[in-house]
Amino acid sequence: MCLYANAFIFILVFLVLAIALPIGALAVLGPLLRPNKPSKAKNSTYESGLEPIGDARSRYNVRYYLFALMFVIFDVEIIFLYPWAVSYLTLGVFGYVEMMIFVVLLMIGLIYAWRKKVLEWM
Amino acid sequence: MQNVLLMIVLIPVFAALLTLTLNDRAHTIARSIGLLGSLLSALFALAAYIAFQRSDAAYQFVLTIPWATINNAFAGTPLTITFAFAVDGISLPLVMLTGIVSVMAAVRSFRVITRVKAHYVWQMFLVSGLYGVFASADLFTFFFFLEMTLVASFFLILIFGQERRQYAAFKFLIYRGIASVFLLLGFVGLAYALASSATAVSASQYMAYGPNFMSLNLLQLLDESVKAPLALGTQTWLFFVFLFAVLIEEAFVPFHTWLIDAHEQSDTSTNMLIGGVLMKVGLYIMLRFVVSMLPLALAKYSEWLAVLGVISILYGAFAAIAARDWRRLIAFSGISHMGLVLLAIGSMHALGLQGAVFMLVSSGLLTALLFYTVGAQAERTGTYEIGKLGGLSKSLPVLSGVLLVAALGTVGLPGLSGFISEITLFVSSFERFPWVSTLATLGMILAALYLLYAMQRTTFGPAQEAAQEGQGIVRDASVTEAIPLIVLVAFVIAIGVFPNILGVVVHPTVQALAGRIGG
Amino acid sequence: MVALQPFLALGVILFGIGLYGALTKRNLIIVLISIEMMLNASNINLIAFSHFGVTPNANGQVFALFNIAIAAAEVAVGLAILLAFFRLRNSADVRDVNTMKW
Amino acid sequence: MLNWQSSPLSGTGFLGMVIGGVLILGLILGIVTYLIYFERKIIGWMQLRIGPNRVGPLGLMQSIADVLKLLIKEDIVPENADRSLFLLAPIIAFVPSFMVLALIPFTATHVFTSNTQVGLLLYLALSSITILGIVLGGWASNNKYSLLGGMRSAAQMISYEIPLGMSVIGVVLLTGSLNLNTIVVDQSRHIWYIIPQIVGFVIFMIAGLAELNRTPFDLPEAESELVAGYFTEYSGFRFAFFMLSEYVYVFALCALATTLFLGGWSGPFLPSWIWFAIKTSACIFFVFWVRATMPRIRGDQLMGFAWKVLIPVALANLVVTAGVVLL
Amino acid sequence: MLTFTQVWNALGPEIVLAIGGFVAMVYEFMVTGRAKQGTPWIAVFSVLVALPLTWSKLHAALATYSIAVIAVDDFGTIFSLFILVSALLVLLFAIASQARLKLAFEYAYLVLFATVGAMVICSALDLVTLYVGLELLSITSYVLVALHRKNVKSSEAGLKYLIIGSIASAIILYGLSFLYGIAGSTGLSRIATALQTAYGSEPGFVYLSMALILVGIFVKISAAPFHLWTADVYEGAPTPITAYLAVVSKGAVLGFLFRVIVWLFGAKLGEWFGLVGWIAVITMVIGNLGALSQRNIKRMLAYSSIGQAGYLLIPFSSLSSSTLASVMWQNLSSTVFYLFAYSFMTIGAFAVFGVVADAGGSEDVHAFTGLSRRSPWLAGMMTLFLLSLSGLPLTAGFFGKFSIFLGAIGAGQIWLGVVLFATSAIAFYYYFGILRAMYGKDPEGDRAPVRSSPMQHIVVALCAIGTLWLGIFPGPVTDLLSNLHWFG
Repeated sequence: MCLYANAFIFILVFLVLAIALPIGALAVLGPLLRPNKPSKAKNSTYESGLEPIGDARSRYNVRYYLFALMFVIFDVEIIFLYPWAVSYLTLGVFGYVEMMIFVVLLMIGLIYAWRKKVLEWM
Repeated sequence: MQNVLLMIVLIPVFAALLTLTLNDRAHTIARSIGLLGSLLSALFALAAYIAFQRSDAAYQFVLTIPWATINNAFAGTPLTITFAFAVDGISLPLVMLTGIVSVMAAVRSFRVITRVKAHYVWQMFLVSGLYGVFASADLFTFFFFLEMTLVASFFLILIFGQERRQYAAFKFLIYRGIASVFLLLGFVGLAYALASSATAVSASQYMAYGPNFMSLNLLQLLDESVKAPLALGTQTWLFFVFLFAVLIEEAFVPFHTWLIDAHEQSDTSTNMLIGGVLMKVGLYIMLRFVVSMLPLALAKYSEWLAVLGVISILYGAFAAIAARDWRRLIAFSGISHMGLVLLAIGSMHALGLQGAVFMLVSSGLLTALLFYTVGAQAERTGTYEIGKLGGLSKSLPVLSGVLLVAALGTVGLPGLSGFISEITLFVSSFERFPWVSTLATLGMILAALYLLYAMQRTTFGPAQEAAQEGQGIVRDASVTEAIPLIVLVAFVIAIGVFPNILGVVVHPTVQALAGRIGG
Repeated sequence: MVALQPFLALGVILFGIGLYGALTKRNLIIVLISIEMMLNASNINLIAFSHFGVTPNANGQVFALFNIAIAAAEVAVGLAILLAFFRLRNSADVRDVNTMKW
Repeated sequence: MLNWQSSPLSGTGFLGMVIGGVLILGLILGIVTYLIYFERKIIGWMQLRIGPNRVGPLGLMQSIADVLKLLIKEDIVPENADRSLFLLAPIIAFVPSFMVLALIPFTATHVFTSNTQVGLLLYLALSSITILGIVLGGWASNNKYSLLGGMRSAAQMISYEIPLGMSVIGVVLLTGSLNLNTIVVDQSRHIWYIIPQIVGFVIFMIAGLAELNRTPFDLPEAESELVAGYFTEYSGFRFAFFMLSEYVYVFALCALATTLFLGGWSGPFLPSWIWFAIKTSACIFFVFWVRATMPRIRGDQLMGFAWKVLIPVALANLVVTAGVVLL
Repeated sequence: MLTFTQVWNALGPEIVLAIGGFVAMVYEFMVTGRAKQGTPWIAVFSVLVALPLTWSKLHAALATYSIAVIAVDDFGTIFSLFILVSALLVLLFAIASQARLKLAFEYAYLVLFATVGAMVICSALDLVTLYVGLELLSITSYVLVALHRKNVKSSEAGLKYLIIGSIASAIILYGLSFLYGIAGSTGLSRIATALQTAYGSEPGFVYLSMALILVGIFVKISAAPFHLWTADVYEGAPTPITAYLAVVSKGAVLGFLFRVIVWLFGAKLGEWFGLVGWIAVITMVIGNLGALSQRNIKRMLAYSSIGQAGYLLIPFSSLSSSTLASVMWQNLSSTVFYLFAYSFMTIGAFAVFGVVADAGGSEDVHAFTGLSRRSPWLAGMMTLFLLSLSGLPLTAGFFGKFSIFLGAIGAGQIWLGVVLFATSAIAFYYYFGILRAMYGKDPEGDRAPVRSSPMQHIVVALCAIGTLWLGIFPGPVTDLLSNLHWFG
């Protein structure tokens, strides 16, 4: 194992701790401390005190999906900016121009969505 | 004279294109253009006949138009494809036949009253294709025109046929399509085999021909096949490929059903062209490619040809006896006669080959004549059924007389074209296959039986209902109708009486050809 | 190559699961996810090869990055088409993709 | 001996890691507890109230009491909920929030820091996992408010993640590294990046607030509209974990802002961790201040702001920064 | 470090197309109303600019222009020319159909982007470039297929194409990842070198990757038994897009096949290409038999295009029996020739079909009933395309098939040639079925000429000219093809 891996093992330690804490609190400590008296009313879905109407898992506005789609594209494209930014100083003018092309394309994509009224919420 | 063949082939195409531009209702103009086109082509064919060097066995009027080159076609050898035209003693008579029958068919087509324009367009294409097939001197050209006949006949049957025309047209298309595939395979195989064997023989030949060596040009191939004959193995498989194609093309048993359906469903002029000319193409292929370039295989399997021929002869004859419809009868009779030609080719003798060519021409004329007469009768009586016809000699003396001539000619009455064909043919086949030929003669006797019986039923005997009904007025052939009949009959008689008008042309070529197969 | 094999095995397993899911699952979203798994199996391969391969180099990682971008585009398009389909047929079930004969 | 930074991993090094992790965990629990207290106090003061003052001196024990109360409350799972997802969601939300702390360089010696080359990228990657927990929680509850809250927060968080990601690229450009520690060192040599990257900083803070679902971007849990948003159905300690992750993120985001723009632990005279604490506290104060001051904005304004303002501005910032760096 | 000049030299036409695509895109969303109709013309214009640029790259020196990831060789250039010509025809076709189909104008630049992808595939020298090009083509095609958002068939077709296509892409990618593993490089030439030794040392990986890539490619060019998606996708897609899929996608993936398989797995050609021969046979047979039972012309043409894919695989499988370079060049030129012929006749057939189907409101063969009486010109053109598709002489289809046939015979694969023409004979049946409808029957009901626009006639005429030109004067094209230095 090299030094390189150490940093990630440290993060793994955090992962284990982060899982251990909720498990400890919820699964081990919790049952000892908490009462557990379920009842019909208590377990019913909260709907401002009324009887729940219908199933909650209905269709929701298509806008959510559109934003999700936009996110998928833009988020991944941004990832490409990171390696570029890191090695920017060695790339020089070529890198600048290439990335400008990239950014312009991103902007075109954004304006496209804008003009096509994807960004209008509600 | 060099362009004469090109003219012959192109004139009908121009006529067709001209017709295409016409108004749908310009029936008379369409008819005139059709007739003129056919006539002009036929006249050029006549000119070719006159200008033909009688004593020369070689190809004449050679015209080569380079078309395309496929570099690296076979392992680095370029392949040249040309449009090449030429005729020799075998193909010239068939070109003449096409000319005669096409003009008569054009006249006959005057009777078509619906979709006249389309009829003439397709008919002209068919005629051009037929000319092209016989006049071509290049395998590609040949194949091209063969496909042209295929498409044109398909449409003629499809549009102008009887009730079951769609079925018949598609059957025609598929059968002949498959035949074309094998033909193409045979062609390419032939070109390839001749090229590769030649390189094996000597490099100098290869050098002499240069880049044009690998060619589909018939003249070069013939030349090559003489200089460097193919090995028997190669010849054998090529032979069978060709044979299979020919069996389908020529509707030999057991591939005959498409022809029967096609004839039964087509209209008269189409029948004349298909039965009279198109059905000769298969045997022409046999003469043209198999006899000349695959002699070893032919010698080895000539018995097969004889047997296949006799099967077709007898099957055709018996089926014709059973036929109740004139068109079926003529179709089966045609198959029977074509079997005779196969037998003659199998005899591997100059006389037999000459008989074969004669038979092709004679049978073409007679079949066209029969279809014409029968069609004309049916037009008046409304039926082709032999059983429903009768006593026509009184109401239709001219037609009945011509029918009689046609039947007698087919049977082989001396003085008519059938006789001279059959006699030459049988002479040589008896020499080689006595037993088989005896069976074949039985077929001819049967032919006399069914043809004369059917003719007698139709022409003489009591007048039947159908004949009486006949839309009330039964008129004999009008002048325009009679002209083709007279012309055809004249040719039948001319060949019967003066066989030399054909013989001088055919003889040298056939001699040369027979020289190759050791006849 | 000792360290390579586990990664390749992981790749094979992922690919297999993905292919199985893509071909058998009925929910179209799950099908899309399965396809993503197949793509990611390739990415695992590429990255494993780029680190443990015959000549370790960054090419594989670059390739994987490109794949990620492509996969994102594919999934975006896929979801968009699925959405259009869902709005017309009110279903995201493979069995409802049946207007035309299969 | 417990130092694992500069030598290959050994048993004791690993022990050091674990000790470090546990220390941070304890620390962060304490910090969060008092963050809540801090917030309530600050807002109270700003709104001329007193804030918590009953439990313990100055109400200092108030948050601890709240935590204990949550710990002994019944853990209710609604009947129609997707049980396993419902139970899992808070954990999914919490785990990344804690993991990102491993990346923050608290001190100059960064014993408690994973000094990795891709720290910034990892931070962004890990923090976006939390969205999953929130959406799953909202969906699994099978409650209309929860679902709507979950969807809203997902839409909001993914929208603002893009400007967030873009705003820090300016910093990366200036440093040429994704290593958070290098970024801090670079700042200590030159200048705090808040000066050249003031636009980036503003975008970062705005997008960060939105990522945290905090006022003025707290639509997903808008009490007046959606009861409690995605954790309407949660109770007891599961609810506590959602709260916990939210406050851990407040801390983590402020720590990141400090690291990226305010020079991190660097500073004269005082020990580095004190500088870090001061700067982070200032940031956190700013966050609470905003909450006390701003009204909640409308949903369409919220999304439009991210896509139509922040992203173009962030891109422009990027272009300008790159151009300047090139010169 | 690359210079801009190098990039321009290697990718000039692609860059032009991409810029054209983005200009069209910006134009499309910036203007409103009737002005939107200018969008496809921008696309047409950029293709027209790219065509001479590509043409000028023919016979270019490989070393001068190529960059690490893109080869400027005649193989790529000629395929690019094919792709550009087809894309141009499809664009014109789409413009002509616009009024009736109500296609979203997005198609204009999507077609351009797909075209860029297709061109990149054919000249890629690096796995990354190759895969990016492939996916650019595929993903835009998914969108194009589903362009009719309100139409269930279109959406379904898009979905189907997306799923099948993505699975195929994923399989190809998985295969490519092993290639990278074997060679430690993504450059095709490096991989080719590495593979020569890898056959001995790592046969498992080599064969695995080859099998995966082949399967993926077969799916993409809809070779049987991977063809099941084709008819549905083609039916559902808007007609111009169907033509695009049938021609450009197929052609580009064929380029992929040649470039990758022949380059990389050349050493094992003999062992494997017999299999491809079988695939070709199955494809020809299934495609043509499948077409027999179709009443919907679009589906029929889809099956026919499966059959055509089989024909196009023949030259590829003929490579097995000979290692002679000349055989390979011959097979390549016959493929390219056939592709050009295929492009003209297929797009032409789809164009006439589009006119007739739109006017009649039906995609059934009945829509063609009595066409020769209603619109003789359209009927004549359709006849020409169908005759060409069935491979009758003096049309492009014959010469294309004939040269493929020659290639097969020349390589000693006579049986492939026989199957080629035997299945063509089967094909007669369904092609002539349309002819029967057009000529053999009187129109049902409406006897007025089919409504059509001048633009539609121009597209049809262009395709007809191409078909006839290649059929009657194949000489110049075959000369051009035979003088190419395929791989530099």
